[in-house]
Amino acid sequence: MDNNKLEEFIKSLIPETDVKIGKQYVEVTVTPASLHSTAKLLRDNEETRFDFLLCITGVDWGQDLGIIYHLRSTLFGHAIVLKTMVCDRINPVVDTISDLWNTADFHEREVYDLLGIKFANHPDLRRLFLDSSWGFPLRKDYVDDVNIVTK
Amino acid sequence: MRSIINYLKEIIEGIWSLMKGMKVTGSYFVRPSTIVTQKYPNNRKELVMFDRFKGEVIMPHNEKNEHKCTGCGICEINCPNGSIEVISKTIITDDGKKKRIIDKHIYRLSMCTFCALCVKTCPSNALAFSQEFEHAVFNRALLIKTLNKPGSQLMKGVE
Amino acid sequence: MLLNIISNTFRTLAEPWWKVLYDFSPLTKAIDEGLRGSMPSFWAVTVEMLIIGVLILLFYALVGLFLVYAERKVCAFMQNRLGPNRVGPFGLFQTIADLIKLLFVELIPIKNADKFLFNLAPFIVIIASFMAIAAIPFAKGLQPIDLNIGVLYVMAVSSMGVIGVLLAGWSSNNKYSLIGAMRSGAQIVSYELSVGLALITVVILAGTMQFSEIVEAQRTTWFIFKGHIPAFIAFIIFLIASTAETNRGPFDLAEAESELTAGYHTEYSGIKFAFFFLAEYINMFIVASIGATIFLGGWMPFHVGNWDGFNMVMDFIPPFIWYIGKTAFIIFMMMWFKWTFPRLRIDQLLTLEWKYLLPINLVNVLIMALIVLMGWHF
Amino acid sequence: MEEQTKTIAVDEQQEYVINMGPQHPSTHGVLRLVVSLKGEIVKNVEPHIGYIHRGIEKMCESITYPQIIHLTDRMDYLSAHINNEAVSLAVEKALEVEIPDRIKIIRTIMAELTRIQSHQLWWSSFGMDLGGLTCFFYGLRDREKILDIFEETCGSRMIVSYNCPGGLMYDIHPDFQKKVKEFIKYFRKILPEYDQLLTGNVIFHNRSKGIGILSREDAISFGVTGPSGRASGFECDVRKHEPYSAYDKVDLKEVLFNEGDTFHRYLARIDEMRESMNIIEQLIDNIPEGPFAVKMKPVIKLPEGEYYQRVETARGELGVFIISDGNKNPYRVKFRSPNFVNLSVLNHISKGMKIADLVAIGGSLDLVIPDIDR
Repeated sequence: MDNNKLEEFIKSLIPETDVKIGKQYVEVTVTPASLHSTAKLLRDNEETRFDFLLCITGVDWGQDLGIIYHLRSTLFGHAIVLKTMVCDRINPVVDTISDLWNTADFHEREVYDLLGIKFANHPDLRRLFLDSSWGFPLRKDYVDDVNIVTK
Repeated sequence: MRSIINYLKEIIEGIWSLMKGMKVTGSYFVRPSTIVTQKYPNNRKELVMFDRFKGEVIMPHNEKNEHKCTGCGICEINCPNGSIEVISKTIITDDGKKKRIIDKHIYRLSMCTFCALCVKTCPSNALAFSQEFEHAVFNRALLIKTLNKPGSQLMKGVE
Repeated sequence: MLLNIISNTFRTLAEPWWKVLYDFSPLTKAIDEGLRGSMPSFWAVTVEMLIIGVLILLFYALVGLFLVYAERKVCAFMQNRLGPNRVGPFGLFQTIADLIKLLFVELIPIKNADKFLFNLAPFIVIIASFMAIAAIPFAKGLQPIDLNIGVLYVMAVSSMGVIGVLLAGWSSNNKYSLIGAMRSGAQIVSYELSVGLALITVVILAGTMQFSEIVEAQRTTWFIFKGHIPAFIAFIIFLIASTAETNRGPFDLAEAESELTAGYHTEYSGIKFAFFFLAEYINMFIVASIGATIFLGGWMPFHVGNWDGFNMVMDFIPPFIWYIGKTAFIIFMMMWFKWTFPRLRIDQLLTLEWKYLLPINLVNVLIMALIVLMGWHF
Repeated sequence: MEEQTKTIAVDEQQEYVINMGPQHPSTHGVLRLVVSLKGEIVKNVEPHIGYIHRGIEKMCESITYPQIIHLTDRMDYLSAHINNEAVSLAVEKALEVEIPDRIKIIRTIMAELTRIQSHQLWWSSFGMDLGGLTCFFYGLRDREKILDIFEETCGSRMIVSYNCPGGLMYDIHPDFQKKVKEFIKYFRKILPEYDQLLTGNVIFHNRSKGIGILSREDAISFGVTGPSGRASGFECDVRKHEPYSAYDKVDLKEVLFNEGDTFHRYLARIDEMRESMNIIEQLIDNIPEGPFAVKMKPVIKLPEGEYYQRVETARGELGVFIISDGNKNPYRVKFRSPNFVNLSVLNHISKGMKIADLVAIGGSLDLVIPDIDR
C-alpha cells in the first residue's frame, strides 16, 4: 500500500505513536521501551509484513542519541522508517531486535561500536571495527587530535 | 544392472567434462598469438596513455612562461583531502593598484586521490592532468611539488 | 693412473664414439674393466659408486631446474602469459637465479618446533626420490642398478617420501601444516594402491618385474598397444594416481594454497624449502619415467610389426631421446591437468580412489590376466 | 583487541582453532576469520573485521557533497561507479533536479560495465579459491578491456570518480560506443570458454553443489542481497523493483534461482553478466544528444531532511542514507554496504562444512573487504 494508506493503517494499528509521512517513507517514532514490541508487531502483522531490515543507523542528535531502522516488506514492497531516541549519553540502552531480524546482529554491533549505544540481550555485543580503547567516533563530541586533521 | 550403467555413464561424463576444460587451456597453449602480456619497461616508446588519463595535476605554462592561475584558491577549497595549498601574495601593479597574485601553488602528489575536482572547478582552467604515471621516487619530499614555474607570470587577459 | 684408466677405456671401445648413443653398455663395461684393470676390485667398485652418485646428483639438479622452468613456461602459455622472460634468453636462467636466491635466503628458526624432525624431514623427502632414480633405465645399458624386482623397489622407495611430508607437517608446530600433513598422508597411502595395481596389470602382461626385461619385452610393440584395452585403462589410472601421489595438479591438497597457505611446508624457508620444491618435481619426473618405461616402452623405439623401413628410421633415433620424449609427454600431461582443473576436496579425493579407481583397477587386473592366459594380446 | 584474544583463548580449550587471515590467500583482503574446527569440519566461523576501517562515514560529515563521491569509490572499489551513482542520485533526489536522459543512459551503461568487470574479477578469484589458477588470468585478461574503456572515458581504470551531483564529470569519449560494442562482441565469444573451463567441470560441480545452502527465509532475514540473495530466490534486484537511472527504459530479466547453494550463486553471477550485456545492447545505440551535466550551484546545500537511496551494486543493495541539516556538508551519512551484510551470513551457512567448502563459500559470497570496513 502507498504511504497514506500505510500511515492510516499504522495509526490504527499502534495508537498513541507519532506517525508522519517524511520526505520518502512513513516515519514511526517510538520510545526505546516499546521498540521491540512495535518492531515485532510490524514484522508479524498480516497487512504490513516488514520482513526485510535494510539498515540500522545510529545518529547523534547533539543532545540525545537516535537509532533509525529502515524496514521493507518483500511481499508488498512498501517501506517504513522506525525511529527511537535515548537521552542518556553515558549509558544508553535499547532492546535488541536481532531476534527478529538476523541481520540486526552485525548492524547493532556496528552502532554500538561507533556510537556506544548498548543493546540489551544482544547475543554477543562486542566492538566490530575498533579497538576497545577507542572512543565512539560518530558522536559529535568525539575528539581525536591524532587522526582527525582539520585545516 | 542399471546402477552399473549409471556408474559407468557418470565416469564417462565426468571425463568428458574434464576434456572440455583441457581443450580450452590446450587451445591457448598452441596459440601463442593470443598472449596479452605487455613487456612494460621495453615498450615505453610506443606506450601512450589516453589523453584523459589522470596522471598528476600540472599547471600548463605557455612558451612565454605564463600560466593562467589567478590564485583564487577555489581548487584549495574543493580539494577533499587538502593536497593543494595556494600561497598568494599581493603586489602593487605599475598603475598603482594592489593586486593579489599567486606566489606558490603547492601540490602534494602523495595525498592526491585524482578526483579531478580541482581541474573541474578552476574558473580560469589553469590546472590540467598530465599523462605522466611513473611517480616512484626515493624521497617522499619529492612528491610535494610547486606547480607554478619560478618566475612565471599570469597570462594576459586572465582575471 | 687416471690416464691409464681412460686409455684402457678407449682401447676397449672398438666402435666409433657415436655408437655409444645407441648402446651404452660397451662404454660402461669398458670403464668397469679399465678400473678393475688398474686397481683392486673393492676400490674399483667404490670409484664406480662414487662416479654414479655424482652423475645422478648432477642429473637430479639439472632435471629439477629444467622442470621448474618448463612448468612455468607451460602454465604461462596456457594462461596467455609469457612466463619468465627476463633472465637470460627466454628466461632460461630464471630458475638458476631463483636457486641462488633460495641458497642465500635466511633459514628462519621456528620456536617450539621439534628441531630434529624439522630438519630431518626435507632430507627424507629428497632421499626417497633420490633412491628411486637408481633403478630407472635411462637408455640402453644406462641403468645404475638393474634389480630383478625393480618395479617393486621403485614403488617401495618412492612411497617413502610421505614420511618426510608427515614429519614436516608434524614437527613445524603449525596448524595449517598439520592439516596438510594429515591430508597428504591419507592421500598418498590410498593412492599407492592404484599405482601399484596399475603397474601390476602390466607386470602380469610382461611376466617380470625387472625393468630391463620389461623394456626388452616391448621391442615389437609397446605394452599400451600390446595389452590393448586393459593396458590403456591401466595407463589412465596410472596417470591419475601418480599425479595424486606426487601431490600435484588437482590433488595438491597437502599444499592447497587457497586453504592452507602452503600446507606442510608453510614454515620452511631457504634451502629446506628448496628441497621440498625440488623433490616435488623429481617425483614427477620419476613417476613419469616409470610410466614411460612400463607402458610406453622406455627407451625402446616405436616399432610396427613388419614395416622394416619404418622400424629402421625409428631405430635411427637414439634410445635416450625416445626415453626423454616419452617422459616429457607424461610430464606435460600432468602439467596440463594441474593448470586446468580446480582442486578436489579431501573426501572427494578419497571417494575417487576407493569408489572409482580401485574397483575399476581390480576388474582391470582380472581382464588382463584373462587376456594373458587366453593369449588375446597382440 | 583483548576482547577478541580472550574469545580465541576460550575456544582453544575446546576446538582446533585456526586463524584465517588477516593475511590469507583466500580472504580477498584483510579479513580475519577465526575458524573452530573438528578435524576438517568447520564448527564455527567468527569474522573479525575492521583492519582497514577508515571511518568514511565520519569523514563525510566534514566534507561537501561533491567531495563525498571520491570517498565512495574507496568503499567497494569494484563497483566504484555504482557507488558514485548512489550518492549523486541521493543528492539529486534531495534537490529535486531533473536529470536528462543522456546522463541517465550513460550512467546505466557505465554501471553495467562496472557490474561485468566486477563479476569477471569475482570469477577469476573464485576459480583461484577452488584451485583452478588458470581462471584468474582469463578473467583478468577480459577485464582489462573494460578497464581500458573506463580509462579512455573517465581517466582512471578502477577508481572512476565519473559521476558528480547533477551529471557526469566529462562527456563520453567519441570512441566509447564503438569500443563497448567491440567488447560485447568479444565477450559473448569468450563466455562459453568460462563455462567449459569451470561451469561444466565435474570437479567444480562436486565442490560447489549443495555447499553452503542459504534458504530464502534466511536470505531475507539476514538481508543477503545481490546475486547471493537472488540465488536463494529472494527477489531483491533494485534495478527491477525500484528502477533508478534508466532501468525503467530497458527490459531486464531478474536472475532467480531457488537452490541457494554455492553453485547457483555462481550461476547467478554468470547469468548476470549476460543480462548486463543485454542491457548495454539495448542502450548503447540510442544515447540522445545533450549536455553531460546539469548546471548546479557552486555550493550544494541539501534542504533539511533525510534521504535514502538504494542502488544495486555488483554485490547487492547499496543504501545511501543522508541526513542533512541544511548545511553544505551532511549531518550524517550512512552507507548500507552489501558486503557488510553478506558477511554476517557466512557463519550461518558454513557450519558443518569442510575448510575447503568454507573457502568456496567465502568466494561465492564475493566479499570486498574495504566495503565491509568502510
